[in-house]
Amino acid sequence: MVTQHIPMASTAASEPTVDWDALAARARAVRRTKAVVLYAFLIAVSVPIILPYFWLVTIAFSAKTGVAETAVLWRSMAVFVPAVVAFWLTAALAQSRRQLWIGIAAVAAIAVFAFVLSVGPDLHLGNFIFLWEPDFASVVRSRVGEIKGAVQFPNVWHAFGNSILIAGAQTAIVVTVASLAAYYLSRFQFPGRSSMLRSLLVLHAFPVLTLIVPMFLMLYWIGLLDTLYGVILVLVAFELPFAIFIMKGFFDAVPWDIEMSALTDGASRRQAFVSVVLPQVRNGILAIAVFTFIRGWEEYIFVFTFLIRNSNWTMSLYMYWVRDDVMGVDYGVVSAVGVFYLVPSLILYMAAQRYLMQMSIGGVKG
Amino acid sequence: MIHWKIGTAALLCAALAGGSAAFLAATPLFAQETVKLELWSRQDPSGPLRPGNVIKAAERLNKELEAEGSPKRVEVAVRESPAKGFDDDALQLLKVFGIGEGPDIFIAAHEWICAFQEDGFVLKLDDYITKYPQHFGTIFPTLWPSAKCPDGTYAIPQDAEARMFFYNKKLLREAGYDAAFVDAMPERALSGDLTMDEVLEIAKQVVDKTKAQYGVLHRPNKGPDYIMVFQAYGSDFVDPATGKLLLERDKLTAAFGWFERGVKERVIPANNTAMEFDALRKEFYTGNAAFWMYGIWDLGSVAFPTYGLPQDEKAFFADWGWIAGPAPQKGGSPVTLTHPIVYAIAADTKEPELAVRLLGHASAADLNTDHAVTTTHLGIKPEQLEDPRYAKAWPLAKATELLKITKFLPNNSQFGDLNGIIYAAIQGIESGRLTAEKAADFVIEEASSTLEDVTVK
Amino acid sequence: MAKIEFRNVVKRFGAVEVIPDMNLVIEDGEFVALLGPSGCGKSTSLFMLAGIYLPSGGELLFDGHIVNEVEARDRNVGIVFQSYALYPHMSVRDNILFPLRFKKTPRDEALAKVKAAADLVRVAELLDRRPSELSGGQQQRVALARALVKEPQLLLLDEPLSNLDASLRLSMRTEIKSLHAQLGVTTVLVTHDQIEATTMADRIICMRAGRIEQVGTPDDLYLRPSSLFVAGFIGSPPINLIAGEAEAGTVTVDGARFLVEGASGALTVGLRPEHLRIGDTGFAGRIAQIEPMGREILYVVETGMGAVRVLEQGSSAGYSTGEQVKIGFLPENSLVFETARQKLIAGAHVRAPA
Amino acid sequence: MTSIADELTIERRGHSGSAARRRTNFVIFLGPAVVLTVLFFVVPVVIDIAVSFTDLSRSLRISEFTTEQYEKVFRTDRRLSQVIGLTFIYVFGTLAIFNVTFGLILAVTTTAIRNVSGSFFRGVWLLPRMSPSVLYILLWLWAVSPTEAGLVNQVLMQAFGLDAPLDLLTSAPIALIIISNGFIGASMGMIIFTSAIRGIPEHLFHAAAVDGAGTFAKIRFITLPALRWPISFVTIYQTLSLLVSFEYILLLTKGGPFYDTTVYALYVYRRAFESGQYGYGAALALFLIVIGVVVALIGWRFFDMERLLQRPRIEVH
Repeated sequence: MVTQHIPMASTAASEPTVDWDALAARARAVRRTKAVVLYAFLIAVSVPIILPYFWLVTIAFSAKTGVAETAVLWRSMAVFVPAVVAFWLTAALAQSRRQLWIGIAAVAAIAVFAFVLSVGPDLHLGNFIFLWEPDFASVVRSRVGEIKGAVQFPNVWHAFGNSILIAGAQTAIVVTVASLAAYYLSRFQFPGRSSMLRSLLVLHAFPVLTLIVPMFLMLYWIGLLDTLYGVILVLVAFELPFAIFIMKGFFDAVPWDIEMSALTDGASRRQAFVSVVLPQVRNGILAIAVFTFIRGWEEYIFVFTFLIRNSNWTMSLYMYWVRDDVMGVDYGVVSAVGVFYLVPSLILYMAAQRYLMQMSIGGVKG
Repeated sequence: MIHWKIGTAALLCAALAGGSAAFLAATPLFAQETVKLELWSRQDPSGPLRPGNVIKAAERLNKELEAEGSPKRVEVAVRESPAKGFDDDALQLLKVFGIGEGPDIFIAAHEWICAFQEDGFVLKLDDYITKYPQHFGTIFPTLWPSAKCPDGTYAIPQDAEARMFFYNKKLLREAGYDAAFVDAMPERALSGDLTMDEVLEIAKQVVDKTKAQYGVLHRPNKGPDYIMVFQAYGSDFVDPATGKLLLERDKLTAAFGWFERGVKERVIPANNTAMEFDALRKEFYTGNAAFWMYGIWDLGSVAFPTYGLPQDEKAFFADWGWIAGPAPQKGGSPVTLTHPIVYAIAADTKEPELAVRLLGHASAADLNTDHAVTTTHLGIKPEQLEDPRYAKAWPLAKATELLKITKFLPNNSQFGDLNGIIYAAIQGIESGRLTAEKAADFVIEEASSTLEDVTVK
Repeated sequence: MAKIEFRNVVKRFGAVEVIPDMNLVIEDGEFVALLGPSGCGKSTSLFMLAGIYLPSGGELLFDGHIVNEVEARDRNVGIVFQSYALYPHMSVRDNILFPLRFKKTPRDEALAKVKAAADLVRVAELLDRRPSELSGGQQQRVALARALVKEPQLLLLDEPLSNLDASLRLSMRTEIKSLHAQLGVTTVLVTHDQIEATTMADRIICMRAGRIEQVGTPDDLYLRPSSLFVAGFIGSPPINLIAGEAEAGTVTVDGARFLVEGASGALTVGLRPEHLRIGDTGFAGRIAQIEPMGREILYVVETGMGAVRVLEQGSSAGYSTGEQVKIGFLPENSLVFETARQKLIAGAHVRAPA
Repeated sequence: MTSIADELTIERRGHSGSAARRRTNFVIFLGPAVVLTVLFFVVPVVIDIAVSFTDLSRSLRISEFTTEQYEKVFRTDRRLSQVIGLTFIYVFGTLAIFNVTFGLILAVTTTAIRNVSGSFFRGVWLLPRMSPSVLYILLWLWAVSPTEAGLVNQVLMQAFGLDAPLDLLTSAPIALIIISNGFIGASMGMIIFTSAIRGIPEHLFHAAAVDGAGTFAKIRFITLPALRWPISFVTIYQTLSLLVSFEYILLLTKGGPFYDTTVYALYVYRRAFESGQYGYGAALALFLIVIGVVVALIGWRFFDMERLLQRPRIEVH
């Protein structure tokens, strides 16, 4: 059947003998070097990120008024770094689940002990005074403290509630509206579909932050200036293009068969969307929900511009205000507020991290 | 005293007249009417009693109204703005007034008042001030210019302070200056004998001969203090004849030259404007800098509580002190700057009379003293000087000496913008991006292209 | 070409041991098939040969040298994946050329080799196309050409035919076999399809749960399956397995009885459908179902010991559903397994009662 | 014979029914997004255009309609050329170093190691994006504080024996804004590239390994071609983001020292908000919008974004 001349069979015999041991040694070396280089690189680039956060937490729990104690940072790092390395080694060397847990428990116990021993006496919760003492500035700064109620910080919980409200409402609206629009863009043929998608990108080119004055005027005309609703709606509009883009990618990836079978089973496309397609894009919804929430949680410039009264203060304004320097910065309290401000983001982020990694700009492969 | 009685009698008469008029008009006598007055205040820990005193004043005014038999009662609602500084706050408030959502009363930095006046947002007060001498009659006459626009008075000074060069006597002595020289510096500055360049020279000695790292430090953001230097070198920024902004290239260059020399001599750090406010203070109060150009309130709010400087007058002056802004050359005039915050009333408030009376009570000597002694600001009335609390706060009494030579920022509606340009130029000089000449050019160029009616000489 | 040897090879993924202990020798130039159900470790073994997975223990030898840690690219193996794994953004030519890139073959020579390889698998006219423009069969050929162009000492085929339709599968089977005959390269085929294995390979390694159940020629596996598993896996339609208890030379299964030679205790009797004959003798049953299969007919016969499959030659059915019949077989065609160990009892036979 | 006519009417009725459904679907699915976007996104742009032809002052008063603002933009504003140059450096610097390149490096390296460790490092790099901007920049300010207490200086002075503290805010402000934005920008690329790399069939890597490709050849011949589309997307999308956003710069350097870190968008903000020249700010903003839209459309064409639209395989509505 196949009668061509085949070069490979003939040349194969003349191949030089292979030094397999040398190859194996080289492979071993390459593999090791690669692992070392990779980990070294990743550790090196990650330290600059971890360190400031660690510093923040350290200061929040240790600093005395006005003076950041750097020694505490380095001493706790001296415990923290070996502990992390030990955890890593335990995880890598453990042969069984039981060994792993025992190892981790042992390392944790030693680390806690060392931590208490080295920095324990320096730790205190005093910087978190703002949580239970709304007039904390008066307490912290004794001179002003002679007249209570003089400093007008809004209650942190009030700001906290406002931020939760803004971020939460914004997330709910963005997720709903973006899912609807993205589904339609992904799955329906309609005139102007292409230009609609293009305008999403064009919208992203609008410098929202420089349009604050027109937005200010518009919010005033529709009566939403100095209300949380105004800020929420502006933020929603701002986040929508990105959320639609991402959600469209997720919808693109849903197999058509699923939807087709729903249609043949008697569902309308709207019903198919709700009952069959939406559950398929759960990860996408989680991802944009997290990003949108964080966006609302951190918003600073809009709330600063559109919320005129401090009954509408958010955590970002609170944070920015606390670190204001007119009366002297108290690093301890600022850090404590920072930690308090960071915690909700972190919790959300830890819970959703694996979904965030599945974000793709779908549509085409290759 | 007699004065006071006549006032009271007049008030009583007026109240009676008002009361009977109301009665005659057949309005139910005891139906109270609550007048809600909105007060716009920047959320500001450096002066929490500025709005606080207005709230307290409402109680007094209401008692007074009750005594008069007036059915009206005042209620103050504070609108606190989250703006970062007085400039941001003023711009925000202008917008809010622009859309007709303005408050009845507001607190502002004095140099902004004419911006409100130009757009007709603020009430002219001259008549009221004469009408209520019991409230406003004793306010230091020197403070009133800060509340004036070309055609009249539009605000009521709320406080005053003094800006100066603090200095570390210990460091100066370490650098080889004898105690007598060091202690005489305030006197010499006031008499015009100490010059701006001598300050740089002393600072240089300190940097060279002691462990201290810095010579002169100043605030790291836009603000009034460094304008002192420009005033020392003769820039007043406003043409007294026309009230328009005035930029004089030579005088600007001379002032910028001082900064340039300071940086060149490594006395002013090149990164002064990049440092955190608190870091700067820390450098000075922990003995790492010779001079700190700032205001008197820093003692009460930071130096004593945070860095533990001696609160006893004698102990303080043993190692620390301050001088007025020195003269540009020997025999010239020294300067100091005060930057009053003012109360003002919206032009469209429904109850201007009540608003004025409210502010009158808020300006009462005892309330103002509360503000003064808790935040180390200077009072506005001579009565306050007799208050034992005020007397106890020796930095205030001491700083009041400087008021004799004090200057203000010009009350020009565009000065806030100009100040921003000047600050940028200082940053440009210190970070080595501009020379003194270039900085002057920059200020003139920027100001002429973005501001209106700028006279350049 | 190469002789391949697994010596006590172990492969673990985390805590899961996929291959506990593998020992196998593949002779130079041989064509062997790794056969087993999915998840039995056959692809894992193949990937270890390719250098994609590293053995967790034991030794893997090429021509007597340990290659455990040698990188894939140094092993000179060609591999065809189940999905073909053609590089989607490259033309067919570039796909085939790809391995030569790293051999630093001069351009002209490389192109000549690509041409030859393409001719060999008859895709020469497709060289400028993209993989997405090819049919499944064409892709398969391109993948084969890519594997062969580097003149590998070992050719690995991972379920290469499973994505083709039935007729294409048949012709590719022949072609791959003849390619092997032509090139003489040691070839390892991984498949779960026993027909593929028996038709193509010289030897079959039947695997189950990471262990080698039996190694042998297709005949060995068919005629002398060493275990119940192999017996059940090889042969289509599958073997009839009847469990019973042997006592005094007689196996009793539910109602029916067999005479047994050379074994006792709990036994499982294996009877291949094609070895059973419907006739006058043997055990009784009733035809429950008839499945014509072209040249043969499969009868499912309901008997006292359950349903028994019988494969009869001929294209038309000689019996009809519901008919009472007797089923007979030659004793030497019967297989007897020890139920407990599931192993073949060599030399044991059963005989249907007369 | 009548049946044909019947069928026709049925079909027609069916069509009009489906047209109504089509309209309703359009309103239900796209309506909210369109309304919100137009109201809070497009309307402000229209207002901005209107404002740019006025002398809207800081008290939001308009006294005249004028083209003076545009004259200022093109004639008298000497800062502008410097600002545009800086914007160029900032956008392309951040994009080239962090958002694309470093994002790619992170995605490739973290997918090359064990998954647990990989997600740990990815988690670390997501941290800046997850932190509120005010806090993130506060950490930066503390870190680069020019005194010995600044974290960078602590490390450099104690671990590397530096003599005097560095002042990065003054000496390397542009690098600083690029890095601080890049730390955040890299994570977006990292996420998208990671998920794209995971989408590459594993067999391709195996095939390449057997074919003789080393690590870098695998990246070049397998990973990068598969990432062409995500890279295009990240490039164009992040170019636009960087072009129009300035929040971090505002919080970190306020555009200083001097005008050294005032990128175009921040320049607009400084003009409009530090000096209340809203009319001029609007004209400058409009100019930026035009640039952004042009970049967006070029990117659309250049990267063939049209491919994002597959033809729907279900035709009914």
